[in-house]
Amino acid sequence: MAEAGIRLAPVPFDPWAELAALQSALAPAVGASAIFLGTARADAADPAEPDGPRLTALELEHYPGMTERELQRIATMAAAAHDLLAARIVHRVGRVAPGEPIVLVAALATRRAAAFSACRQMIEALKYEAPFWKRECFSDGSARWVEANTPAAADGAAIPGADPAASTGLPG
Amino acid sequence: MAEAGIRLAPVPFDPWAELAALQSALAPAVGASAIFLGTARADAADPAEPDGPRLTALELEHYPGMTERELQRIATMAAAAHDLLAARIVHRVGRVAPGEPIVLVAALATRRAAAFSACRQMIEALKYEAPFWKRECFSDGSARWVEANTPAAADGAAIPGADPAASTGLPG
Amino acid sequence: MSVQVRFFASLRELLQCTDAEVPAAAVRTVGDVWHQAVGERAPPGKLLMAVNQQYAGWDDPVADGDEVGFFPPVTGG
Amino acid sequence: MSVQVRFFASLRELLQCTDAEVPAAAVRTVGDVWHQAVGERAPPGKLLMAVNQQYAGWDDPVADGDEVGFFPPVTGG
Repeated sequence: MAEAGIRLAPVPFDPWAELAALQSALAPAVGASAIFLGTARADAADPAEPDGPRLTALELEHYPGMTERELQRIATMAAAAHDLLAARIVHRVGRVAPGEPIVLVAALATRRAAAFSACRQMIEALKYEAPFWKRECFSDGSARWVEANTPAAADGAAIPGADPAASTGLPG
Repeated sequence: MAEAGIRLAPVPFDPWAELAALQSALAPAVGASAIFLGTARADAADPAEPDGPRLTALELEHYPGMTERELQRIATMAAAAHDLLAARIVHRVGRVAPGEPIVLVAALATRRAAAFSACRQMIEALKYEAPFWKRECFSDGSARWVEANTPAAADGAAIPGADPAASTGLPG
Repeated sequence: MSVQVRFFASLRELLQCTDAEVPAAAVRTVGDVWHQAVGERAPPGKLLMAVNQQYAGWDDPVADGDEVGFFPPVTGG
Repeated sequence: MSVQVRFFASLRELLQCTDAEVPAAAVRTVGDVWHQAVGERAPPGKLLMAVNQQYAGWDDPVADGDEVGFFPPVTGG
């Protein structure tokens, strides 16, 4: 039975230490590990004004209880669907500085196809289903909520049914 | 211009130290890092006999000069095609023990679709184009050459034109 | 005998609503909970909702003791 | 005035050939190099080849000073 572990990190975490521990615990059964690391970029507030205000921090809000439950569901489903040796998701909450990790997704398997597919499936599901919200804080003191994650299709991967809004039956 | 770095490692290497250095050098421009790590498994020589002889080592032969050239070509093409901030390939040569890393492929980009596509493209190209050959050594003293890598299609990803044999014009 | 209501992120700021409690007897569906908590204000175009921390829909039933969450599209990862 | 020939991995063991040198005047193509170095033995079904460390085909031209490599399908990664 695959280990499907998730964790919310209220302070900066070291993804490489996390991965080294996971990998060494499962070697030499593991043949292929696919890993995604999302990190905070110091983007300009307005891409058209590269010398304008820049991002100084992200504030990551979540839904305590539901967020952990969704992450666990995503990791468990990916581990089962792709016969993983281990699935791991770590996600920051709170205030994140540029350059710091936001999310780590790892899929450890015997073969590469399973590892890649599971890793991609987990990050796409997380982007559209896990209740996190990013607020961007800029160097001029302004702040704004990120309105939506980049659509999966425009981002190169169509994830059918990944948008829970499509099935809520909301009028209009 | 993206950094496209490759390296042959004659002794065990630490993929996490490698990645930590690469990531911190490029933060906070990087938003998405997709990573593949291939490691040696302690497989049974014969899957039908799980208690029979097991793999004790892999011997990795390469074509000095051509191997580096092919890896560099693969990393450079992926970095250009996906507008990466950095591409990195590290591959072991020589005798590899079960649990040890064989290959590390990393693609650092601003967004996840580019990182994933580039990472997958690099490992698939490497599997079918980079001149490495694996010899498996077993606990009963026997040894055999691995005959071919798992076909990309059977492994979940069709990589058109990835098989150089298809274009050699070899008779028969 | 009540239903807990929670709002998150930009929606909480938009509504200037803190978390609320509505009488269970007054609501049958998630939609009812919205209107009890928020008033006649129509929900924003893209609204997600959960009952007991699982995604739900506007017409899903709600019972005494349930927790209903309303929030904008998620933007983690 | 010669062409260097290199064999790798299982092919080297199969042929019991070490690296070789063939006279440039005797070869025009990669196929000629094979037969000069190996004799009449037909190449195995899946054979890869390179001229000056770049993938090449059986009928590609070969010139004095070139290096020609023959090897089985690659199995790295």
